[in-house]
Amino acid sequence: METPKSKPARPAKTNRLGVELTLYKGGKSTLCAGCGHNAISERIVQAFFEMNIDPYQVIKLSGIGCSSKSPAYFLNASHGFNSVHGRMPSIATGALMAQHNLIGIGVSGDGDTASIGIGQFVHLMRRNVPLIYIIEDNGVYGLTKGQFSATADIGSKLKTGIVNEYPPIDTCSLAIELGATFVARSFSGDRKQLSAILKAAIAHKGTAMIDVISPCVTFNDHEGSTRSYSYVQEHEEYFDEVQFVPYFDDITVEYDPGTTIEVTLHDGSRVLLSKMPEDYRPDDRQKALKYLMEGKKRGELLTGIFFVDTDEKNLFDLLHLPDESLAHLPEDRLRPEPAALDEIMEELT
Amino acid sequence: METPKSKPARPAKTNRLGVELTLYKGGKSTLCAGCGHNAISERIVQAFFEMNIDPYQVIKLSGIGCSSKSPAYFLNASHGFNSVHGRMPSIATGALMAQHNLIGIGVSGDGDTASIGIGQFVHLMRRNVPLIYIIEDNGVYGLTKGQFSATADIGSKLKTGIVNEYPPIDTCSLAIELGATFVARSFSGDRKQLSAILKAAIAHKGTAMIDVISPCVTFNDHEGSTRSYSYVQEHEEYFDEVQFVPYFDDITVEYDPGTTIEVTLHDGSRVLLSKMPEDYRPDDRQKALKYLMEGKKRGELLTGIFFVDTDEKNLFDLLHLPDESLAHLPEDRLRPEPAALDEIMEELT
Amino acid sequence: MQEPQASTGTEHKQTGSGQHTNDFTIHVATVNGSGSQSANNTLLRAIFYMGIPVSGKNLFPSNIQGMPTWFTIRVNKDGYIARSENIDILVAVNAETAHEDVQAVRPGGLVIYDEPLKLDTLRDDLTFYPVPFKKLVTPIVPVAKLRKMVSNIIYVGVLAQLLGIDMQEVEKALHKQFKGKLKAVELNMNAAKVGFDYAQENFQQQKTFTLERMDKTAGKIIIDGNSAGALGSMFAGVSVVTWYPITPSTSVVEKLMHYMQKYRVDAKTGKSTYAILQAEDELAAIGMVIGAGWAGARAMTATSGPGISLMTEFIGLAYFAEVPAVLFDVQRVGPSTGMPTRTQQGDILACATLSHGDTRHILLLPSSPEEVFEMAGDAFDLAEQFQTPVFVMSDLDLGMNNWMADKFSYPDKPLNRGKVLSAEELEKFEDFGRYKDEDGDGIPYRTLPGTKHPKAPYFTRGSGHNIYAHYTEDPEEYSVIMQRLAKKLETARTAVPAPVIEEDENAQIGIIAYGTTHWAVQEMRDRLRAKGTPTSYLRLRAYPFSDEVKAFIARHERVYVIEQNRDGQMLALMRMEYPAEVIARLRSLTVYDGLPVSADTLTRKLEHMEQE
Amino acid sequence: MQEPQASTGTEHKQTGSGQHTNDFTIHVATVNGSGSQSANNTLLRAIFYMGIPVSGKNLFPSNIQGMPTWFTIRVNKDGYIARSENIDILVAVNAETAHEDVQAVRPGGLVIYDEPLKLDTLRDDLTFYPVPFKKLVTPIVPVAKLRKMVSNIIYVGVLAQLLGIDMQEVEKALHKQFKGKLKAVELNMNAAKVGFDYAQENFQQQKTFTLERMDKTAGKIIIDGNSAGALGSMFAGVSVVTWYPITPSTSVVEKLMHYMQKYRVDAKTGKSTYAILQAEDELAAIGMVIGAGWAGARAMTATSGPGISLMTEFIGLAYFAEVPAVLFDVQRVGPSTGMPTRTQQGDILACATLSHGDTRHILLLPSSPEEVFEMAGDAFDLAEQFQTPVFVMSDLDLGMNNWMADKFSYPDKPLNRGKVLSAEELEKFEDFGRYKDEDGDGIPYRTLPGTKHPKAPYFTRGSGHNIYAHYTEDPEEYSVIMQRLAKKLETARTAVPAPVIEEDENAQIGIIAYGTTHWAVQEMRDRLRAKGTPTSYLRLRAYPFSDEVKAFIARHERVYVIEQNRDGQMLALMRMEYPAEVIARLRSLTVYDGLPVSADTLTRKLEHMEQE
Ligand SMILES: Cc1ncc(C[n+]2csc(CCOP(=O)(O)OP(=O)(O)O)c2C)c(N)n1
Ligand SMILES: Cc1ncc(C[n+]2csc(CCOP(=O)(O)OP(=O)(O)O)c2C)c(N)n1
Ligand code: SF4
Ligand code: SF4
Ligand SMILES: [Mg+2]
Ligand SMILES: [Mg+2]
Repeated sequence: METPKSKPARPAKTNRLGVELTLYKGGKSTLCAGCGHNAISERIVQAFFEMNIDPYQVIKLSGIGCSSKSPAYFLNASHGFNSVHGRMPSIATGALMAQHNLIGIGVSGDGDTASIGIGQFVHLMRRNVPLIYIIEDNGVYGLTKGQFSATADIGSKLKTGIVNEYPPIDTCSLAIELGATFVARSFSGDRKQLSAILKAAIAHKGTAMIDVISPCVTFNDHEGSTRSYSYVQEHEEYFDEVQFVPYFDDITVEYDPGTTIEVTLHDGSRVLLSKMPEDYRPDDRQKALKYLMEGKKRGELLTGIFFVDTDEKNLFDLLHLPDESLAHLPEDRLRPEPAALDEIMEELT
Repeated sequence: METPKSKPARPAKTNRLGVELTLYKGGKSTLCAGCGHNAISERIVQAFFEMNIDPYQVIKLSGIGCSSKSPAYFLNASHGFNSVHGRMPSIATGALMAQHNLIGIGVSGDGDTASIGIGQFVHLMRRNVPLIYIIEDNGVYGLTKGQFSATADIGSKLKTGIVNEYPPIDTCSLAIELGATFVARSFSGDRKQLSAILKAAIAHKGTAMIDVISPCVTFNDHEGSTRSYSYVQEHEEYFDEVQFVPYFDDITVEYDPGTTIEVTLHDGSRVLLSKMPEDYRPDDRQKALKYLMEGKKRGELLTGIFFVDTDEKNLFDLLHLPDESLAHLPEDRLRPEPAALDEIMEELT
Repeated sequence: MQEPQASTGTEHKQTGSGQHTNDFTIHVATVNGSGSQSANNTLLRAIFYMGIPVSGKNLFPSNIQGMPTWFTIRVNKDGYIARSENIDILVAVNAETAHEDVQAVRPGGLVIYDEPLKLDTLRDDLTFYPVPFKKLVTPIVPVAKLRKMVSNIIYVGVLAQLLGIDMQEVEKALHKQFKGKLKAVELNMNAAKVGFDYAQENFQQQKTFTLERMDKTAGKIIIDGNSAGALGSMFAGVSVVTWYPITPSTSVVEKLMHYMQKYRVDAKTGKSTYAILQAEDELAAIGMVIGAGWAGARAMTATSGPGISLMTEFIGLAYFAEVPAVLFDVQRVGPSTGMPTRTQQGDILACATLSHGDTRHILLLPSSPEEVFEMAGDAFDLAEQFQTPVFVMSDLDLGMNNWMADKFSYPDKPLNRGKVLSAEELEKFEDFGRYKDEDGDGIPYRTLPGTKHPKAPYFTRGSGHNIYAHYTEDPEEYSVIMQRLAKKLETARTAVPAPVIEEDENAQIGIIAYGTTHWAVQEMRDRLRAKGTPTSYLRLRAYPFSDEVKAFIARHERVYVIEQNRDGQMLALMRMEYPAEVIARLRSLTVYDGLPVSADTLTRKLEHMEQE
Repeated sequence: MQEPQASTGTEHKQTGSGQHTNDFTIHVATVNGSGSQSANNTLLRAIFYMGIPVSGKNLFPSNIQGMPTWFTIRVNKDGYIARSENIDILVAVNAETAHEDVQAVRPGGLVIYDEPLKLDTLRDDLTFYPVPFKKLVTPIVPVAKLRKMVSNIIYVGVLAQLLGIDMQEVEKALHKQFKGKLKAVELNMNAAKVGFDYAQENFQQQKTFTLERMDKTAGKIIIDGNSAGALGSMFAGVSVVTWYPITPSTSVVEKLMHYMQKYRVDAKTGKSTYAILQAEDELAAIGMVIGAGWAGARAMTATSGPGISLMTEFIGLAYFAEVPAVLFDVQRVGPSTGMPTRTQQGDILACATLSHGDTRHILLLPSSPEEVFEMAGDAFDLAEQFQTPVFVMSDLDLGMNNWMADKFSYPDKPLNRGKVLSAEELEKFEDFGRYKDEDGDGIPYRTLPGTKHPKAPYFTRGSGHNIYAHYTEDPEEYSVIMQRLAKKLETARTAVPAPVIEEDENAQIGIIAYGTTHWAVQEMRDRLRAKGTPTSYLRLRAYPFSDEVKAFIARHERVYVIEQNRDGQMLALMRMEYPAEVIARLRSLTVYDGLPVSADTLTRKLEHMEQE
């Protein structure tokens, strides 16, 4: 067999960094067999591996819930913080303020985000904190055994027969409305789309909000639920088709500029969007909201990337952070000189 | 002078209920002279008086802030609850669950609502709790001396020179997006419009969210602020013209059904909307959002009623509350008979 | 390699002693989410139906499916129901933990196990009973999906045969378990019979552990504390319930929903006499309770540690603005998220003093389902009487485990709605003040929204206010309110449930305990008495403490305060208020590893401390 | 009707005694938002420049503009700076409160008042000085809008003339006040002169209250505690600050923003060496601090009571997951919203035990701006050293009032970043465990995110974990962590700032106090000593208590624990841990009405308790 010239042979299971796949993996999952969350963990492992991200340079964060356990099941070589229910955004914001050179990935649940956590979610979206924010969205509280969360659709039914009557929070619409700079929805069962979106999120240096529909096989996978595998499979519609071209792949992709939009992300990677509505542009908030609402009216579950804007400043730009992380600044840059104290004391006499 | 036939003469300063205006008034305001909040209090006094609402049947609620003090300055004859910062929605929801026959009016600030209180706000909007929810919106925290709140516009400047760089939360868009059934914006300086909107809100039996731009003369009324009186006066545009016709006024109002929309509210009062965009219907969420976003892009501060839907069930419908308030149910309706306990005990043996 | 053991009940060297009739423990090791819960409850109930005192404790992981779970049934003719540390009989069907599980059985014990696990070579001082569950279940359950569920019932049959459980009682228990769904009963009864028959055919009868009918459970029920709390609240006339799910409190409200739907909906109009609302979080849940309590409804929430922490700010408001509120804190292991499926009495200090500033709250301390039921009633009465938050301090052990209990008594007092003034009553007050101490007991009068009287309306606030509910920053006016609040809590000492005292004339040692610790304490006291060390005992039932508590301590040379937390939290509350000579007698004995406390541990610890 | 009094300083019957040189109080009654603050600060500073010890306390309402405000300046040659209850000289320019204000002046006092108020007929034991402010200000301030502001400075001039303040010092003070803005200085100096001249022309010179130069303020500064905290934090190398505004803590961060902008931005790159972010609420603020602390930054927040309550859940997480965090709690009057502009020491118990489950936290207790500055440094060191939240317990009196202080000393120790392991250092550990007690002091080693070593990464959690930071529900593994956490706090006793002890050999009485109570205690002790009752004094500076505290108590027959809260919160913490014989000596003396405590009150209360 022939090896292509430009690529040197590597031992199996390491990436371009030379890091083995095992470092991207996590512990054995304790979630239910078949839980959507496990599929998402697998995609995360794959995306970070294939994007050649040093796992030691990643922090993974979560709140509380079955979903929030999942960071234990990916990226074993990354520091992680399983915080409290609904408040992961603040932990993530703080941790990244301290070490803004790290890549942050936060995993939340729909209860963790849309019920108890909606306040921190709203303000995270406004600040454009560079963070991949994943909602593992099953419409229920898995860990407390299946009550409705605030993303449950009107009319969706619990096993107990209780029917939801309150309007669901559409986390994508909300994120777009609030100023998020990367907003997408996917499905835990859609390997290809989810991988592409995750990679694009890794390449984006701002808040990347991904709502991943992730069925709860134990409490919300029955007839009458709008989050069951079968319901989702029947109702999912691609809003657009997402193709990801990493910055390190020197390939030219052929596409029709009339029907495909190319967005260059912060690290030089590109995302190609096609098959979306004609007049749509990925940085048009109003249109994105319109299509989301219309899709919902038609009973469709739209997935894909709805919004990307790579021009907005992120939180760390606004804070004028230095090149090094704040956590690593040496004492002489943290503590002003004695002369400074003298000057201040003089002012106060 | 002649008295009209149908109306018996009444002593001045009482309304149709025979209640004196003084019972609708509040204590002496301790807010700054010229504060927008005071003007809103005056409109509230007027609206409840003119709508002939028994003040003993009203509860007034608030969080914490200059704005949240204002219930002390209207409706002296109503019970009131000045709660904690950002959490008035839950207090209001609970109080009205206990006594759903009362009329609830909640006053909040933009900090109280959009910063610390955004979580409870979001969920209040979803539940359609019959409550008039007023945001006295000045873009700053008045009571803590003028820091930005989350409704401050990008580019708006504090006296200290600090410029806001985070996207503002548009409470009206958010409320519409989340399922609120009555959404409006007004200006503390606009007596006529604010009065009409307040009366319509009183007539509406669901969450009536009114964002009232209410300049803070002490901390946010300067050059460079987008919440100063002069800025608001220059940028305010009527989204629609609001005319209110109370149910007890047996008058016929002439209007052109081509350009005016009539909405009949729960108590039989009507609100007439005119001069709005042609294709607009007051119960079309998507359009309302679109116009709000477009207005914002044009730099306009749109005011008026953006959304009304009188068909949605409110929280108390969904809870199947009885005619009497829960707080007043007698013991024999609260405590099941001994036979019930016997039956349950039998099941457990 | 040993020969595969014939399925005869391989008896090894017996080191355990003699016969155990109606006095042993069965330990079932399975995985959660596998349906073993119904098998275990059926087993428990069948023994209960034989008139034998029995208790069950479930040790489960904070996860939904597939992780190790243990259920321990304690059969005890003397009625001891605390956790026992002995494992006499093991049912081992979880491969993952089976080896460790076998090690924990006491010498002479029995092991029923899933045949493929081949556990019988592990120890030679136990009797092993291999059961080929899979083989047995397949023929009787055609639907493959159901097999896992039903297969657990087989061990119930095996145990019935081995221990002497009447299969009629098993059937009765299945009827109860499956609420009369005949198909399910039949299917499961079949499985039980298969187990029974298999054991009869293949195992030698053993005589060490046997069950014999008694009459000690007549008129009793089996119930968990959370259900008892739900029932107590319903019969206390609760009308507004707002909550946010959290283990182990969730079932308080879920049971309440169940019962209220049945007993609190007007048959004619279809209208409810209550509102139950799942809030977006605990801050909202307690906010709604306070709003509803202020407006005159009996309102409650149920939560656990993290929820309590989130309610901190609002509880301070309710204390200072004097609004009734009832909270069930079903305690789990802290701090922080801690161990959500383990038990502890770790929120005592937090709840008694919750919020910044000078605050102090009423706690009720139930030990049994009967008491949760009663104290739910007390809680609503006290909350309205004292216009303040009242905490019912349950715990996971009490709340989620199955307890044998006396049938609950129908409340013998009318609801006490406290000092609420109607428009007519207001007339009688010359100088009414919402926050005035009219009666010298520190408890003011209140009015509800909607009261049509010029004196009725007031503006409730968490900021400084005077006796007329007006805003104040006046040092004197503020102090008057604070002093009255302190006095109100003093008054509460005489109104809260009194401690239960069992005094032994000869005792030098006093014991103070509360909540679920009670059951192990009772057992320990009997053991100590048998060994010649009599003890007196005071079981606390509320905070603030009534005068009897101090008097009890003063009567004993040394008093052990036994509780399930690290820092001796109840002891800390006593230390805060008692004179030095009383404190001098107090000693702290704590167990806080998350397991329900056992008499073994307590006795050992106390004896050790006695020797120090 | 009386004749309008000629403006000569109407002297009435003198009942006050003798002459008061450099020893009296000036009480200025105005409305807030009227600019009186600059006048009062100018006055304070001018006296300070004369070398005379002086202190100022602002009593302001929780409102922005138009409500009564009082500013009290105490001049005291002996350096007493606690609030004095006497009012010797009143400046009455607020019509609303003027009559009451006059009643509060002590006999023989002086009253400078706004002429139209006609106060001089109210009492005949005071000397009245009517000043026609409006008339005087109009000619010198052409812009009507500015007049209100400037008119206040006139009373500074009047007082300067009456009391003997050097006008050059007034000018110097104005320069400081207006930060060298010459126009403002000129305008105000003019106004001061007008007042001075008016007094000179119209009033008789009085001799009762006079100022004479001293040299007691050389090398001293005037500063509020919040500014001191900001400076302390900056020099402690804080790099992440997140907060939510709340009175009286707001200025901690606002001052920090001011100083950091100046001293922590790289002149070359324009980049900051810090991040300050206004969070959406206190839950987010503390969450960000914890995230940043975990990731290795020195992170802090500043808040007050309601914010503390909201942080409860997160503080439990930081305790259990062992994450450094620094919190400034600038205490105001609780419970709930309480009195936001009044002072108290009411959060001690809440902060020491904040959150559900068994938790315990380190508190630092500064008494002075110098100490806030130092303790800010200690707080960051201790937080990182002990990997836990540390609370700096300031209060409104300390935080927002102007205090005379020694110049702050530049820190003499390098930052102590605690046990943080680099990749290289990790190599040396055979069996590294994030939560393992390697050194026997209860303090584990930690690694920061981004550390490139296979042993470095761990998954931090608030749920049960073992020494390797793995999830656990194991009773034993859980207990090991809990016991180590308790041990860690024991270790902290020896590392926190030691108490300051002033022992009097002849004293039978011991006194324990902390924070701002200190200043009134000092004054009281001098008075008691003068009356023949010597006392010993221990000033607490931290919780947990070091051993000296117990020893001090044991040395004294009775020990008064003096604090500004209702429930004796610090005493409660002592009672929780001390043996009975130590507790027997403790007595609680509390003052909690929201005013800074005075020596008058303390002395009266203590003498009263001594007689009981
Ligand atoms: C403050 C607090 N309240 C409640 C809980 C209990 N709780 C744990 S997980 C959870 C909901 C989880 O739902 P979701 O975020 O949708 O995650 P899922 O389990 O469905 O993946 C709740 C209510 C908690 N841990 N903390
Ligand atoms: C929990 C809590 N955090 C902070 C505060 C301090 N605080 C009081 S009012 C306020 C902001 C008020 O702003 P807004 O709601 O806009 O009202 P405004 O004063 O502008 O009318 C803040 C932060 C508080 N009272 N409680
Ligand atoms: S309960 Fe639902 S969400 Fe939780 S692990 Fe199981 S399937 Fe997943
Ligand atoms: S500070 Fe602003 S918001 Fe507050 S009372 Fe004054 S003008 Fe109104
Ligand atoms: Mg979920
Ligand atoms: Mg505001």
